[in-house]
Amino acid sequence: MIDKLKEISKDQLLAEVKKYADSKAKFVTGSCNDLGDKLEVTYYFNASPGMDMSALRFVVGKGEEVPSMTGIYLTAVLIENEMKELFGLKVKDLAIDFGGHMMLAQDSPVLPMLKSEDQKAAAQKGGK
Amino acid sequence: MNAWIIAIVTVIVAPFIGGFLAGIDRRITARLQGRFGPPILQPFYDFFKLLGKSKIAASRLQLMWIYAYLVLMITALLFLVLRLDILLMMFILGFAGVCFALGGFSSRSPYSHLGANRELMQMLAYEPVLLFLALGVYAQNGSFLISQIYASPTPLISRLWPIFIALLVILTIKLRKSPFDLSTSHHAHQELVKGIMTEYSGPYYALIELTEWYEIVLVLGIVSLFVANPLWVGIIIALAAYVLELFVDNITARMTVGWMVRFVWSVGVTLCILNLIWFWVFAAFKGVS
Amino acid sequence: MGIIATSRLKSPWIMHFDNSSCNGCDIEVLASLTPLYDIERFGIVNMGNPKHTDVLVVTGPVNRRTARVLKNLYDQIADPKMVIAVGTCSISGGVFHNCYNVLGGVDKVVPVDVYVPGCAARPEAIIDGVVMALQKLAKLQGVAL
Amino acid sequence: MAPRTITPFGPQHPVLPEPIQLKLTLEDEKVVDVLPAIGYGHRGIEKACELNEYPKNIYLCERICGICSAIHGMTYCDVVEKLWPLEIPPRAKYLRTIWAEMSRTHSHLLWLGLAVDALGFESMFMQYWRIREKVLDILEMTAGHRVTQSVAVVGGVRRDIDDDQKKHCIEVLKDVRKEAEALNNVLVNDYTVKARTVGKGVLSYDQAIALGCCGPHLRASGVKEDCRQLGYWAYGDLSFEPITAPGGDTYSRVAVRCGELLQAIDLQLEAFAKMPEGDIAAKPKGSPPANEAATRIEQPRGELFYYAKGNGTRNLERLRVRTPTYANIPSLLVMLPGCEMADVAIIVLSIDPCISCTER
Amino acid sequence: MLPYNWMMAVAILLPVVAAVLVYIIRQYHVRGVIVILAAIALIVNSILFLLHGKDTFSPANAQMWNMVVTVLDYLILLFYIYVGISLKNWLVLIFALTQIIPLAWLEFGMGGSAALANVNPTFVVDHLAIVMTLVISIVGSLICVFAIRYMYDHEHHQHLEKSRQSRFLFWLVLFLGAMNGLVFANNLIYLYFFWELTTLICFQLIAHDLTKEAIGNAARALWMNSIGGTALIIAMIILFAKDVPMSLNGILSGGVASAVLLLPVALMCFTAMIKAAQLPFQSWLLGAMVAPTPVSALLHSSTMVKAGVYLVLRLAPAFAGTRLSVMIALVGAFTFMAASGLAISQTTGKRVLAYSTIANLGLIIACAGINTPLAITAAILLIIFHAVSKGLMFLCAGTIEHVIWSREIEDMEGLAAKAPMITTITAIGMLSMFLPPFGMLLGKWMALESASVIPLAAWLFVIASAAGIVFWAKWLGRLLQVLPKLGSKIESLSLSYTVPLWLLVLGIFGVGIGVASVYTGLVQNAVADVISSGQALAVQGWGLTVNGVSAVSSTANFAVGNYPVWPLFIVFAIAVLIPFIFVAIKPGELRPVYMCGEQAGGTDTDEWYSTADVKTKVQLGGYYFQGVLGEAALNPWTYTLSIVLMVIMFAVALLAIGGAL
Repeated sequence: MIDKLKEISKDQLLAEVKKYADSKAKFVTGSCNDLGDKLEVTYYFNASPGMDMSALRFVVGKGEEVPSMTGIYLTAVLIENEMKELFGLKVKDLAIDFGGHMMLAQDSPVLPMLKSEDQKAAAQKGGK
Repeated sequence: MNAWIIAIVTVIVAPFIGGFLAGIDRRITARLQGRFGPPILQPFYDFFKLLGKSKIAASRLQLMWIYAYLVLMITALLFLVLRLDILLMMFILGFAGVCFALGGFSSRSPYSHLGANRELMQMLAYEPVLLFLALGVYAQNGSFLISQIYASPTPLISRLWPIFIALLVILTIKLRKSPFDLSTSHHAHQELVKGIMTEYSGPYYALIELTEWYEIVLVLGIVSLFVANPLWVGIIIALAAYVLELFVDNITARMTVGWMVRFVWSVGVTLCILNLIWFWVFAAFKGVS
Repeated sequence: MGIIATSRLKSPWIMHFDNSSCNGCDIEVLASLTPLYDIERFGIVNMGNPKHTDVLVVTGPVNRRTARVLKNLYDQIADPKMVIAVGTCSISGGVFHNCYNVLGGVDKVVPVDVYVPGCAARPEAIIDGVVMALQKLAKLQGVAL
Repeated sequence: MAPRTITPFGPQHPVLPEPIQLKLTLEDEKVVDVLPAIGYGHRGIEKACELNEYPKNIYLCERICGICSAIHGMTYCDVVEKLWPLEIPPRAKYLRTIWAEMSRTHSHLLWLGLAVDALGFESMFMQYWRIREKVLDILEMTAGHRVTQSVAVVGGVRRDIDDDQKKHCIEVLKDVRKEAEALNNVLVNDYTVKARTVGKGVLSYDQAIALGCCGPHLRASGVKEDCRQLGYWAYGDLSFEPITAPGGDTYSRVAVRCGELLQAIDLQLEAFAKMPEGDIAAKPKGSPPANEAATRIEQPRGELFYYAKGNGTRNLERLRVRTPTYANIPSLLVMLPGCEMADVAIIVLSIDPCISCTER
Repeated sequence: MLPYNWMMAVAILLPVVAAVLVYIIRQYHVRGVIVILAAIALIVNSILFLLHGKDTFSPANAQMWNMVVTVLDYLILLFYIYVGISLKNWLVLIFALTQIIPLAWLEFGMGGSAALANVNPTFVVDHLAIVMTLVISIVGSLICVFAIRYMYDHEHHQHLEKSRQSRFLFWLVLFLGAMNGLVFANNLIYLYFFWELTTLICFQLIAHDLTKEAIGNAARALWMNSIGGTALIIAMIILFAKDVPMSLNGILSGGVASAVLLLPVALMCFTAMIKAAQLPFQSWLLGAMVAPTPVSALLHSSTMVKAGVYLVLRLAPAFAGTRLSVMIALVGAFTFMAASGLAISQTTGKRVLAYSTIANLGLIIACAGINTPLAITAAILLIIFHAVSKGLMFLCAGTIEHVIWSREIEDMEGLAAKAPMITTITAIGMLSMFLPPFGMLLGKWMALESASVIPLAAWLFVIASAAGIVFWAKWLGRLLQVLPKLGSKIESLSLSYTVPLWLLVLGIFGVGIGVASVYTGLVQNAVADVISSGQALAVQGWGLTVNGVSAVSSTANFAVGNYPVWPLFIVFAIAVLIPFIFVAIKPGELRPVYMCGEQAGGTDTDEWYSTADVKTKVQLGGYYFQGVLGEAALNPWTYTLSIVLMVIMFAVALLAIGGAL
């Protein structure tokens, strides 16, 4: 269970993030999960100063474009680039775009964090 | 004929003295840092090892400047031991520095380029003090010839002690010691890697080491001029100054180029000018009375 | 040549390059400079610049980006040169052997003379590695260490 | 416009122990623009963690970073324990706290050494690392290894500290504290160090929050924020108050870490005194359930964030690690422009970068 | 040997004839031949002057020549008024009127024309004048030869429809005649005429390209030098009022005793300082940089500005031992320091050269102010060395400009690969400007050794000298910065470029190595013409020795300093020339430079992998410190201080008069 998790749609994202920015919250990080045909993106924020963390979550299809929050929180540039190159999340209007080669070199595997068939099968088996 | 013998002996013996001093430097530094340190002869091992490395260069022109650096440094040292004109010696030392900087400029390496620029800033800082020293020598002896310093019964330090202090400040720059190890440093943990020496490797780097040994002897020789009569006192003072520099090296962080120029110009140059003003006023009074 | 060969054994300057290691071995390489181990006793100095290096000390597994850097640095070192792979990862990839961005050990990219195992390799082992490299060099040159 | 220099700084650079590159644009000596390039330390550990069974991941996570390796291991265990959830025994909490603070002690000594070395203050670097060896010795004595301690297991810790060891540890820690205090006094009062750090790389209170900084870096900008305030493990029982400094400059960051170094030793001494007897580990039952959890632990460099998702198998569905350096790197974009080339090294080091952490 | 009046005619009138010819004949080759022939004639003629030695000359029909000079004077001034009105530049107009009205008043109101007509001799050719005419004829002529091809390329690059090369060469060649006249003139009205003629030609040459900037800068040069002209006329009025003979000889024979003379002398020195672009009047010379490079070369090396230092040197006996002398030394020394400091922040090659010229002229004027035999020797040697080196430097700058079509120092990066020959020549020129064993350094060394008379000047020298090293070495480094693969193909340049260049290089080495002969054969006599007391420099063995009186021992012939000329050249050969020939060209094993392990490719690339594996070109900018040393930052200070110094200079002259009365 993630505490104080708010599920939103990707269109609400910027408005919600703006609220955090207005309340001077700190951006903690984001994470991405491969749900098969969809990607689940979660952003974590912290009400600074203090240790009160809350989260925003949205789920998008693998081909869908997602707005970038780097216009509001520049610091999200690393995580958004990372999700873009490791998961194939289509983030548009990035403040600094590393063009898919922030972490990965030219000859690295493409979208390496997506689940392989083996992994999917193993997870299915465990679920049962 | 005598001058030839002195010159040849100097060219042969000076690097041994310089290398030996460098070895002592490393040992004392290590002890100051709570370490045991390398053998005293370590600089010589380094030197010969470098001679045996393959000859790699980043640019053909850079080699020429490093030879020039060595030759001019030896020339400056010969001016000292042959007791010639001290002002001209400072100019030749300046030429040597320019050659070193040009060596740094002559490859398209950002680090050696930045180091060379810093070397020029260092020259901007120390060159006035060296020239003021020459003017001070003239103010006291009425001559720019080093032979007159040896002939004079009054040691320079008795009336030129402010310039002596300024010289100690720039000694730190010349010996490339902290806080002024800016254009390059003896241990490559600075922001410019090895600075101006970054692109020199193998035998060419050995040439720089050799030049530095000559330079150590030269700058300590300049320090020893302050008590040239008897010379052994001057040599002791020079060695003491060397050890002092080692201590300063170990109790300070590296400063920035801008700070160095401001410091040397405000403290060093002011001391020199005050010293010369004192001579001037003194001469004026003597003229009146 | 004799004095040069002897001097080579007494003055190995090292450069450390961290491929994509976990920092464990890197810090141990640095630690070997410090008072307790004092690597400079053997004339070993950390130069940090390939142009002044005799012994390249490599830590960590080679990943797809550092492979290029490692090759470049190795090419800039003047002969004779030795390479020491410090730590399990730099020998074989270690725990990272099956990570997608890891190529494997250092010897996939540059020839390695001495392997120093350990996770992380201890400073004593690193110093020992350098000495072994020197022994190898001495053998090649046919002089006694 | 004055002519400019554009130069790489890294990946191999003597002041950077780890591979990261900064593309610097200089005007004279002044930095006018900077663009960090990362990816030299990316291995793909998050993916590897999905492929391994969950107990094995401890060893992998410990090798995310070799400096705070013990804390990575413990944080991983902590987040996996939260999936069940699984409560660990009180003594294990204290032991984890002690090892975490011991790691912090050696890490801060290491950083102080590297920082003064970047300032060209070699003799002080040697002194900090000399006393660091003493801390490494007690780490080795208690955990079995100087660097990768491997003390955590899911459910508690792997080994205990007995009374003899405890006595020795306390002795050494007191000794280290005395020496560190003396060195810190020299460091924060030294003219040259002050000249090089005061007012360099300033990050204001608001900027620090807006850029999502964390750890000593954040606290040096005056933000009182420390994960240990959450009271995880034994921190709730210990008298802990975050150390902050108002300046937001490099000097403040040095001062905060000097303070935290002593504080870490104090916390260990306090924890040794309060440590209860009892078991050191609880046994986890079965596989981590299909649940998700996030945890935040204060690492020497700042807030370490772990997110784990289980799927009922012995493999984790997803493990996400966000290390403090990952959060602190963007602040370089603010701190570096306008500084001098000479200050680049110390400003970069002032966030205490751990690239292998960042890129996993 | 030619009769003396023919020699005078060749020196002054031949350039006029040649100028008219090149103006009429519009064929490139014929015009070139005329320029070359005139150049040869002038050079030979100047050597004849040297052989002939000291003499005086008055033209046969003095009446007619006086009339011609007077008419031309007023024509020039009327032209200034025309320029002022047509450009709507009121400064030009005002300072033209301040010349023409007092001049008319002096000649016709006060009746000065009779006194001026009675001056005998009209021309005095002493050794100082011979030195000057040698410099003007040799260096100046080489620059004219260079200009033949330069202007062709210049216009080719500009895509001009109608060639204006004839007009350019007309003024350029005419300049040499005006300068020769100026240095020979003894009669003050002749001096004034040639003085104004150089100002006029300078205006025409700066404005040559007819851009807005060129015309504006030309106008500035005009009004600034008109201030000088005004001061000269006022000086003449005062002299006339005091019944001093209206000639340089008259002023000098008055001697130091008559303190009344100090004010006109100060005014004439002021005139000279404006012409020598001393602070705060440096901006006209900096503005002159917009002109085609041969103009700069001519203005900076052998003509125009040298007229200024010549006049100060010429007047040196008139102010010897006074406080005015001290002030002149300080104005010069201050200019030397400030201009050297400002040069550090300059990004354009020609502006660096301009500041360096201003600085060196300051040094020469300071030497004249120091006014000891050694200092005067230094000044005259510096005039020679500076003319050769700076002439070469500007020709190099022009050639480089035509190779890369840019004047920016940063663009000269890697020139050694593109154009090895011109780079080598430029490097020699630069080395000769500030390093031993070359003449400029010898001059600086002598200046410092003599400066102890005025300690403040010596301190300014020291600081300037340090700044000089920085800006020269910085630029030189930029030129030599190359990729490992050095271009082996030597560029082909027109003979019109290369012949003057190589001759000047030869000149640098020639006067450098043979400085002892130059001194004994030429400079020694010139010094004796200026200052008769004592001989400070002696040729001894392979070097030069400075003699003086010791404070320590009372030996009569006591050495103050020693400059081993030939040993230094041998060292230079060992250090730079021999390695350049053998080592630097010998192929070594080349490896790419250190770029933190990210260099992209082999030795022939200067790219590196940056963020996201993108290839990025390394860019290497120099240090300029425009925030600290830039014109915007320093000028308020330098202007204030230099104006204060000038005011004090006049104040001491007036006080001296007060004391005398």
